[in-house]
Amino acid sequence: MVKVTVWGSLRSFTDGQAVVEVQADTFKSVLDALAKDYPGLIPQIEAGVSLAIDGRIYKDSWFTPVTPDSEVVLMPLMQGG
Amino acid sequence: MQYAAPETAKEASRLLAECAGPARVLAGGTDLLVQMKAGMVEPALVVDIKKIAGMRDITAEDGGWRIGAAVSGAELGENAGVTADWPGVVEAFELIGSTQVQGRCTMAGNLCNASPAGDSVPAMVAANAVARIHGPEGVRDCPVGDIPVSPGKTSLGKGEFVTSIFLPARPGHCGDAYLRFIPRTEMDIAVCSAGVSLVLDDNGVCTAARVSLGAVAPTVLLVDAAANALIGSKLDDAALEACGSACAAAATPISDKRGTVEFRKDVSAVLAKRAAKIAQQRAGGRS
Amino acid sequence: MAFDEYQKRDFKVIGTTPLRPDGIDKVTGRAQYGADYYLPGMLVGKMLRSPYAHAKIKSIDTSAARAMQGVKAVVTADDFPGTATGETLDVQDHCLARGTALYDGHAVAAVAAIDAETARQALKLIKVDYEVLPHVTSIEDAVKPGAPLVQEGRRGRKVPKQFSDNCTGWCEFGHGDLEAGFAKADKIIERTFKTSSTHQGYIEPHACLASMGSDGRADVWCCTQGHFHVRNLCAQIMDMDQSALRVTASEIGGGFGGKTTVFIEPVALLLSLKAGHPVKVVMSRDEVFKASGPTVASMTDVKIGMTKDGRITAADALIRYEGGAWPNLTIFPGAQSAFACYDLEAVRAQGLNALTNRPLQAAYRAPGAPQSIYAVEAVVDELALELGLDPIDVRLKNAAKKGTKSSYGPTYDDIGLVQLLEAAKAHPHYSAPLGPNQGRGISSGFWFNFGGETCVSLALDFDGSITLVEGNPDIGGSRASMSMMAAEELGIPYEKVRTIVADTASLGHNEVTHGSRVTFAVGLATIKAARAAKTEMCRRAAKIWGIDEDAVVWEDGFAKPAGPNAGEYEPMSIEKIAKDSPRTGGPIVGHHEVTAEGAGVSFGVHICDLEVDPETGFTKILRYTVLQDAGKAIHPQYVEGQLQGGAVQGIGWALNEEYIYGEDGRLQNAGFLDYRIPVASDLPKIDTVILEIPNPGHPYGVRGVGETGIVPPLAAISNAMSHAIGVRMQELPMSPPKVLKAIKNKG
Amino acid sequence: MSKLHVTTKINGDTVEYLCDPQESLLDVLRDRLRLTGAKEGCGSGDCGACSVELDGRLVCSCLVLGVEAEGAEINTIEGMATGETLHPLQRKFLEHAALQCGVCTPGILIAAKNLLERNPDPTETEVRYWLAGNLCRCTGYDKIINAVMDAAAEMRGA
Repeated sequence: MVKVTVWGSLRSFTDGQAVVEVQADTFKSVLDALAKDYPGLIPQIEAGVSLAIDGRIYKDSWFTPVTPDSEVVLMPLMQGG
Repeated sequence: MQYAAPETAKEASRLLAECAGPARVLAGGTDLLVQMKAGMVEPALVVDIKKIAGMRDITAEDGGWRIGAAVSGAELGENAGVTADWPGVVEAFELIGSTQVQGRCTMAGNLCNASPAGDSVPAMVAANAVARIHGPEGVRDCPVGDIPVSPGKTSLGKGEFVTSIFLPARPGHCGDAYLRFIPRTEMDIAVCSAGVSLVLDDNGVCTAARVSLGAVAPTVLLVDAAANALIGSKLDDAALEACGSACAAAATPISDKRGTVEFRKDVSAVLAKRAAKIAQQRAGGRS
Repeated sequence: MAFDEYQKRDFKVIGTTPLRPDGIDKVTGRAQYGADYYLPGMLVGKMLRSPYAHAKIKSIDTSAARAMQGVKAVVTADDFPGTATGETLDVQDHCLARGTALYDGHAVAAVAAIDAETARQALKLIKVDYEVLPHVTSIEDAVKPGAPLVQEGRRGRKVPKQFSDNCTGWCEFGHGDLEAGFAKADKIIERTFKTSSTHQGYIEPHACLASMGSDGRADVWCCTQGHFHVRNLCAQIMDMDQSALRVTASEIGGGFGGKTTVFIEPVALLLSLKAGHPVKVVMSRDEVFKASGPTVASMTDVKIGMTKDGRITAADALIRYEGGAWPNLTIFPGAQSAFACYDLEAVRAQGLNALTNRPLQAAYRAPGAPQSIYAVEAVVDELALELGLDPIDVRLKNAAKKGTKSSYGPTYDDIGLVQLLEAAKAHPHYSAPLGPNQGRGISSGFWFNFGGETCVSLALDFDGSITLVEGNPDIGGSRASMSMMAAEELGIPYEKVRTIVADTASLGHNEVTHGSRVTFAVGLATIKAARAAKTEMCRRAAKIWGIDEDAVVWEDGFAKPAGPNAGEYEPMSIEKIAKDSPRTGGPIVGHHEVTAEGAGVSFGVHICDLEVDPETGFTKILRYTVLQDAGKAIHPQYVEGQLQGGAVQGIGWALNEEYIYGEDGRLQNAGFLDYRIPVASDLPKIDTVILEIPNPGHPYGVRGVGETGIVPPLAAISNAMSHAIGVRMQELPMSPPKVLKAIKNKG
Repeated sequence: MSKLHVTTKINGDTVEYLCDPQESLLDVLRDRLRLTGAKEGCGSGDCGACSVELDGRLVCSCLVLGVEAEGAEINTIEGMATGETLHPLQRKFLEHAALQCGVCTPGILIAAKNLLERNPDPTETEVRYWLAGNLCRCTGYDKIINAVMDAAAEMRGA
């Protein structure tokens, strides 16, 4: 199981939990599991999210491996200037 | 739009008088072309005066200087005679725009654009300069302060245009100075400004003074009360303070994107005091 | 996907300062920028723009304009295919109003004519029937319930009740127990800060030349930070296949985030299609200020608790951004970066985005970070002052470092903030004496940086020189940096590599030049492409020598036999391999395509000294020092350039730059006279200190440096001002009227 | 309204063109003569990117009418190098990385050249005030000032 931290304003869609556990082993399977277990997150996931895995921010890279002891943080899509 | 470049003042004033639509004089063009590009004015005729004899001359006359209407800021700044006699007028003229604008802009253009914030106008008013005007009825002279009437409007009649500015002779210990406030160090239009011209006697007492303010009224303000506060004094702190408060009282500024009423009143007083001190130093150094 | 681990090495080319390949053209005037393209039969396109901040367009009568001699096409939004949806439809509407004019200067129609004068006259013949509606341009008004509504149906899902329907976005980041944290504090300060909208201020107005045929194929030449993005946006708006549209990026006259989208390209394409001729559209400076993408304005409440000895116990912020008549996402990075410089047990950053009757905000160098970090750094500075502590010591005591859980979620890896703060404290500037009316301020700053889609092709020409083809417009010298990385990797001189920026028909998609990503991501791809070429060159040498491929290594521009049974062979030069390549299998090209990940964050610390004239409120910057972590400075001069340029933009933002709207919602200062960017005589030298804490995610340790430089100046200057005049300034810009008023009110 | 015929000298070459009376010299240089080195950054004399020399004076070509160039001598960036030999200022700008995007560079080079012809040994402050009319948004001006001072020293044979 992988522990995923969601940011403050999404916690209303994860029954108030800051950290949720999902069954996943890649970037994409984390998002698919989140969508299945917490449908309230679907609009945000579809609008685009990044995942910070062990301090590195990944943008939509489906096959990035995720292990049970990875720190996984859901983050908004990155934009720059 | 028609463009004409007559070779005599008579021809120029005839063209201007006979033009049915809006007509503009082109000397430096650094205001006119900006206004044309922004669509603020669409002249039917532009009369370029740079080919008229004398327009680009700086000549000594009656102890003072006659400066042609097409003399640029850069050219005037390089004239040792005028710079020595009227440092305040020259420094005011040289504050207009950038180095590039200085290569083109003229005092007559700055005057006739009639912007309350025109940099050379307060200094010229303090210097009691006189504009020479050519028109259908011939030539006349007029104090520069009487030409701007309101923002963008002058007292010139149809067919009239300024052909030169005369800076009078400078008696004994005299000095002038001009300061303006801008938020940067260059490239801005004065938020407010002050020009001071004064004469000292042999023991440093101010015997004559003119204090003028820019950008604090529809046209340049000549503040007699401020001048009187200096006359008879050695410009001690009390005199300077009185001069400053007279300026703040006389100023009737507006609040706009460049400054507030309160700021312009306060700072025009500060500038008048500082300009007076510079004029005093310059006067002290002259005999 | 293996991570591109950083390996320590001593560099031969990296770290030197060669001349940029685009230099000669730029100093001789030959370089072609957006407005420097001409085509046979070219027409001039111009937009008719709304004089109202908010007005319904009841009707547009273009008949007189169409009938005018020399006019070849007149279009409105109805002429678009109408297939764009979602964010792309917002972009299209921003380019050409659809039913409603939403900001002063919003284009409502466009003409193409044989010359500029005819186009100008034709615009005057277009009659638009406007129904003026109530407008709102300030953040304070836009969020209040009952505020004039900019657009229907845009309220954000999570926006709390107390905010108006103009509010499209709400987010919250942070962790820990705020209440418990504030309870432990000896001193709590809570303040509200405001910043005005500013513009990127690039000197080159937007310009493009579009040529579209009735067969649906088209070409666009334009100044842009991302021509692939321009292509994809225009293709969606014009209902074309992406491959049917080729976009060529001209040299770009500055962008800073403001040229990362489209404002005129779709309209130029539409005009070209209707007129059957190429159409050139060039914005005037007035149009750039009114109708491109200035920054968000902000209003931020910050509350921070601190113990007597300077430890932050809790930090909370409510950050409100307004950024134009369509939703934008700048509030997300804004809220995330607010407390990113700090190691906090209890932190919360709430962010809100509101619509206003202003153009759609585009990014401006670390979008969102300057405004929120300004407010935080100002409160930290005030707390240090109140508690009698040194501002750098307080920041050191709370600085984020390796292992810190960031305020936006992930735990930091190797980061350089502590080293930067220590370097700032040790810098002679920090201890230099100050005179009367003078003040010193410091601030830290942060930006994410990121990777994104990148494609590079590296061809070995037959004489052994290299043509490197990449797809990211180069503003700050990145072509030189790419040539340097290729030369380093191949072991050949810098001069042997020519880097060019190719059009969208020559490479796979490349993410826009933004997010300080180019040196990182395109550099990464360049190194991988060079390695691919090396592998192939070693393979060719092995075949020529008849030995095993794995027994050949690449060193300093030569293939060399290596390993126990490799045998004795003369090292084979790159020139030889190149010359023989037609006969050993064909031309050799290394290429690499990737969505690059692993961009490291970049921190900065700035020190600013200034002097205030107490009688006029005039502020002069006396001394300025920028310290920033570059991971590895590929071309040190260009890194310095980013630091100096960012700092000066920050100085303008703090002192004099702002969008000034009248009561009528119209922009009052749409020009460089009254939108005051710093000029040469305003400034001292900008001293720079580059630290190199390698980014583990890049082979050479590179971190992006392009954006962080603009973040610290806002607070550094505001803090310096507050010490100089003894009054805490809480609004930007600190223009002289506001400064003088603050001094007078101090009593 | 009919166009006006103008004969002038640009970078030493006699040039003739037709232009509208209200057309600026900048538009003539760029759109009629394809000398696109001078850039329009603002069209109001506030940015300096269109700087040229007119009869030896540094001016904004957007604030001069094309017709006013009759009989004048104009120098643009395209005339600053001599064949393949760059002017010292051009060389120093490259060596000091005194440009990033480069759109302000032509105007600044012309302005700096005009300065050094008048004042071969300017102070830093004099350089900064002379160049105040040339806006640059990328560099923060630092390296530009260094390049001008360095070129001045070389040209003085210092």
